Amino acid sequence: MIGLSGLCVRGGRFVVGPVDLQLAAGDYCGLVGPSGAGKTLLLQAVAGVRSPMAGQVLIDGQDLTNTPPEKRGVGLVFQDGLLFPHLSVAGNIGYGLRRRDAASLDGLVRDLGVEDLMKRSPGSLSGGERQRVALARALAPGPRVLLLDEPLSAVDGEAREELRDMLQRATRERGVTVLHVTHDVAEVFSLADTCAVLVDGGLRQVGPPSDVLRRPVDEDVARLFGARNVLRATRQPDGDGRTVLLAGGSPLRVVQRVDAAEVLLVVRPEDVTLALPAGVASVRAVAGAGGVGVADGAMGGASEPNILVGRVERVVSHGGHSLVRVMVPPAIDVSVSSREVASLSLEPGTDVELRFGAQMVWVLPAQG
Amino acid sequence: MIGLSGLCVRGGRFVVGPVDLQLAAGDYCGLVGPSGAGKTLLLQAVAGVRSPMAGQVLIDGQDLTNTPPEKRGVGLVFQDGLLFPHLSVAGNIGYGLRRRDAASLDGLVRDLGVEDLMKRSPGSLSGGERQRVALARALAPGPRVLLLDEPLSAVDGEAREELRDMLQRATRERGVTVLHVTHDVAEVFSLADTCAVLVDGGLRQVGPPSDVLRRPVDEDVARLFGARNVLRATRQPDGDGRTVLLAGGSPLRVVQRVDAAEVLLVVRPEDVTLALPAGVASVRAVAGAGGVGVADGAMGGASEPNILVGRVERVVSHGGHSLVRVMVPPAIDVSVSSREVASLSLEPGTDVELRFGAQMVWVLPAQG
Amino acid sequence: MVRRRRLEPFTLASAVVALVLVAFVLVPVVSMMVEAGAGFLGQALRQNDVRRSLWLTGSSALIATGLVFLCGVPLAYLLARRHFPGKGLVEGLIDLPIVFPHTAAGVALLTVYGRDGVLGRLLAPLGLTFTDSVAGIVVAMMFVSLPYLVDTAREAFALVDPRYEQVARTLGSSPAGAFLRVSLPQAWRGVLAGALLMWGRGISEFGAVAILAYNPKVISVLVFERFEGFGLHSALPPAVLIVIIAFVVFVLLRAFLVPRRRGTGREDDR
Amino acid sequence: MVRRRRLEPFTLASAVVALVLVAFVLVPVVSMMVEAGAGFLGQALRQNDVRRSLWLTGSSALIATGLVFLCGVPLAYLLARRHFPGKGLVEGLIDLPIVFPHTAAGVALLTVYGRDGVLGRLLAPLGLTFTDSVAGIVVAMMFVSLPYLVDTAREAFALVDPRYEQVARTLGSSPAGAFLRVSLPQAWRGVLAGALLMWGRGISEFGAVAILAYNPKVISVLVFERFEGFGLHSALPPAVLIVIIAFVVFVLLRAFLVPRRRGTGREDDR
Repeated sequence: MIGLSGLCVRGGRFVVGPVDLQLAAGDYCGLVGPSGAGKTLLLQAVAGVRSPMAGQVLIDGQDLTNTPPEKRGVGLVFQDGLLFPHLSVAGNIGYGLRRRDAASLDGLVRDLGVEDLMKRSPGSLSGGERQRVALARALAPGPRVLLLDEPLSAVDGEAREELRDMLQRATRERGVTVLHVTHDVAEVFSLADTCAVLVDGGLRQVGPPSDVLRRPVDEDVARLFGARNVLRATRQPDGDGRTVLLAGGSPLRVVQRVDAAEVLLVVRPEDVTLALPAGVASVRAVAGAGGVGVADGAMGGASEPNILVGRVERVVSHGGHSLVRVMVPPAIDVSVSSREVASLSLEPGTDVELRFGAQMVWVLPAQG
Repeated sequence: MIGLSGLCVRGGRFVVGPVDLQLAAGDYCGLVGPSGAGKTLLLQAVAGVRSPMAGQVLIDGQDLTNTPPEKRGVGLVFQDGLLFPHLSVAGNIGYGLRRRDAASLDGLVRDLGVEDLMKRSPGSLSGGERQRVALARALAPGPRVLLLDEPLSAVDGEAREELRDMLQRATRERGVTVLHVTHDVAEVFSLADTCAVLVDGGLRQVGPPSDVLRRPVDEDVARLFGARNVLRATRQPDGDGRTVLLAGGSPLRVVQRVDAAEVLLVVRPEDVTLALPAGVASVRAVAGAGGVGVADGAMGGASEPNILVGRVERVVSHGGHSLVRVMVPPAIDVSVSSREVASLSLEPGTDVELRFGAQMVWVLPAQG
Repeated sequence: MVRRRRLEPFTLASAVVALVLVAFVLVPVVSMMVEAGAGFLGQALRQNDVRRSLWLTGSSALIATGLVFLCGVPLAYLLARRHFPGKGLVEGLIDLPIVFPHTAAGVALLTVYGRDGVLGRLLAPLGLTFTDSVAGIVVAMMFVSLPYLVDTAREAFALVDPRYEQVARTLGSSPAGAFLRVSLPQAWRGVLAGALLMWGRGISEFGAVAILAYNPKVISVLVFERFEGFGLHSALPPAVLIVIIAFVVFVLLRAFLVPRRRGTGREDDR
Repeated sequence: MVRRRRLEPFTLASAVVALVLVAFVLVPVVSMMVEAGAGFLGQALRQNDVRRSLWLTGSSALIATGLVFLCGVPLAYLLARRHFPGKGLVEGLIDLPIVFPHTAAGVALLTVYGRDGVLGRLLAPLGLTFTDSVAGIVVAMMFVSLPYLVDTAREAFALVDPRYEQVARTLGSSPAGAFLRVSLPQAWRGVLAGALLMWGRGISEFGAVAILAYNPKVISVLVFERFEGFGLHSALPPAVLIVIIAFVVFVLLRAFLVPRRRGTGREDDR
């Protein structure tokens, strides 16, 4: 269990916080934010290697704000492993143990697949191996809390997936509470129960990753999570409060009731279906996330489809899928499979129709 | 026009090549490969700042192998911009010009949106601004060839897309031949006409990006381009040569004729449709690339659908889409939208059906 | 580890022993100044032999620095950029004078530049003698202090990313052009600091100069001779004077070098 | 810029002027050895005053190094890790002896440790006098060569990523434990190199020692006195001897430092 209350941390001229965060025992929290958001400062304050300016750090209910790191029962793993270069792998893993409890270490060593590395020197290991040893070292003394600073960033491809799976298994089995700092939103989804979003030193949102994805609290969080379309709109003067007008004048139905005169609409590019207008076969937008059609069916008619007409401004391929920018106005990015781009001959100038259910539009208050 | 013939370059103990590559004038070539493949060494040899061990470098038909870099007419841009810190932005852009041809510079400066930066010092610029100035500096003397070493890697988010668009426009308008080194396959798709794949110092494949995506020459290239499923299979003894048997015994139809006893099958996770077996609504796999259903229709029945039955082994969310590993056997990864994972209640143990057309299977010779 | 509220015992203990060392350096410096008093400085400058010696020392060190600068900057650049066989040997040889005992350096120079030395005999007909002459002072200063210029300049060049030169080359610069327009402007502070350090070491040289060219007397020799002949209080004025000059050099040096250090230091991670 | 086939004119010109400097250092060293000849070394070691002086010089420098090591290593660690008010001043003070003219250093030390100095008077009743005594030699050596130990050790500690200590702390180490088990083992080579460099500078010291404690004669003083009294050929044996010792120290030093340099050097990009 980790509890942060009113925690403020300073690094140079930059200040993070005040941060309030409660994590249940065994929770896996992904602390995500752009680089420079202050994630590492926060992690260092929890580890006790950096003193906070204000606020408290509680672990399992004890106030440890002024406790030195060696008495906090926390494990710490950095991006680059930072294995002690003058010790063997076994020496590294055993560093935190007063007397080698061989039995307990055996299980850990097996779980992280480092049995065969024990006599090697850190310099001879691959990136993935280094991180697994660093993880074993941090878990060996049986910490209550594990603090990870971009633990997967230095590893690529399949070694990364393997490391991620081992990390997940080893931490879940031991019931350790994890705070995992990353700038990569996809990592949060594959690992975390709880997602905490830090932007410019402020904790913006905390919740299950899928909640943050669907219901971001502000434009920064929405963009960080890949919602490319954040559109200005005004409330339709005499409506039921569920119709808004886009900048270009097109009306849109939304699910949330709109009271303010001005709002922001968040529409994810993969939630929009793109079709050639009238009579030409419609195709469903794919890639990135969410297929709308089926979800509509599953929600039993709750959706009122919005239809917008526009012209393709540009098509950018990203491999299997492409991002198509359609000028309605405003410009709306739609994710379409590259195969469909070819079969529909989409290119700048093509007239298209965009469809998306009212429940695909998330309404945010307009920012000052 | 760039021509490399039998080019070998050494960096320490590592040797790249021999590399043969022909690029037409105005071609935009993405040189892609994992880190450590030797991409930068090759680029340095073309720039003339590193002497090759063997082979030739031709630009516009002239053999420039022993020509110093200042007489090659090439521009060079690195990941971190490397603006000369003791010169202003204007000083940087004008560095390569003998007499300032203000008129020609004006167009370039406008195209790259650096008009308002001219008097600033490099230290005060953002990452995206720095790269735009570096690009302007490289293009100012009117090079025939532009060499880019990970030019987008140091820039994130929207600044990156803006930079990419400016890069594309500025190079196309000037008809300059571009060699763009990157480890990011998505960059190649959004920018390049031609893709060259370098792995372990060897040039494995050259062709349009979509060709490499669909028809990789070997397992390394397939995996680099995100085809997660590379499956061993054997030819069905008495067939028409278009049916193979997976390791688990399941037969699969393929389009290419198989003559060898053993082959590798490449199946992209986004090309597989996942459904609950018998009677339960089938959903189409989405995300990443290619929607199969519509493409099938478009191909007019050319596809013979393969159906495999298996059990979900694990589900890893990446945000909007999830990777579902299904044990047939062998294990096959399928990309499914996270919403459908929820609506189908996919979890380890769920029995599912996988469908994909024969044309979605790419056959490779089995490697020794 | 930053801004812990209470001082840990380990840090406290380290700080205490560290302070002993700081005091060990500080006390003699302060004591010397106090002993000399404010009036001494003006008095020192009014003594003819001190003024003459000061001028001689400063200008000899300047000539030595200038001569080494001409050869040392290209050498520093080569060492920072190129790999060639025997490079380690050259680096070692250039650094050798740092550990070379200075009286032994004087003896070694004497075997070459003395009346019976190879160069001494060769250059004597041209009117260039090195024993008891300004030329000897310059040669002795050059020998003992050249590593400081070369090493500092080499480090300054090594800090300039070689890819800057690669970019400059593709923009039309020759190797010499890239050096003059790109590398030297970036390494300038370090090169200047090296020259200043060398000059500072040169003006304070004693052992090698005393053996090769005891006369005319540089300031260190003057301090020694006055101390031997007339005692501490006679030696104090020139000693304090040269310390003040060395101190000014030192402050300038740190002003040059500290910003560079800061630039390469690790920023606080966020 | 690696392995160009033809040497560019700029590189060629640089290499030529650089060679001039290399020769300037090499020639006196070789000339001195040739002049002395092989037999000289044995002869030097058979002279009683040379043997005694050699032992005195080596052991005094060792004591000086040991004393500075005790205080200097914690100081170096603090300077590498902590920020505190006045840090720049402390760094400046520690580096001051590098540019402090050595005869002036002798004079400054005399004002403190001489018969009329504060500490000289204070410690005389305890039988500890600094003029013309081993204690004086040690103090003079400490003063002029302590920056070499502290600076080298500080750089070695600065190269150890502080996050290693953060990890060690979370694994249960106290600040002292993290220092002893993690930082010191990684910085060890650099600290040892600093001690060796200080010892090497100590044995070759002349100016400060000659003023504070001319007797008993360390090897540099012996060289000077023999040269003044009996000329070049009498000074050569002890001079060659001390140069050879300095050279061995120097080779050891480079063996310690070069691997570290290589480790921090930039790898060839691919």
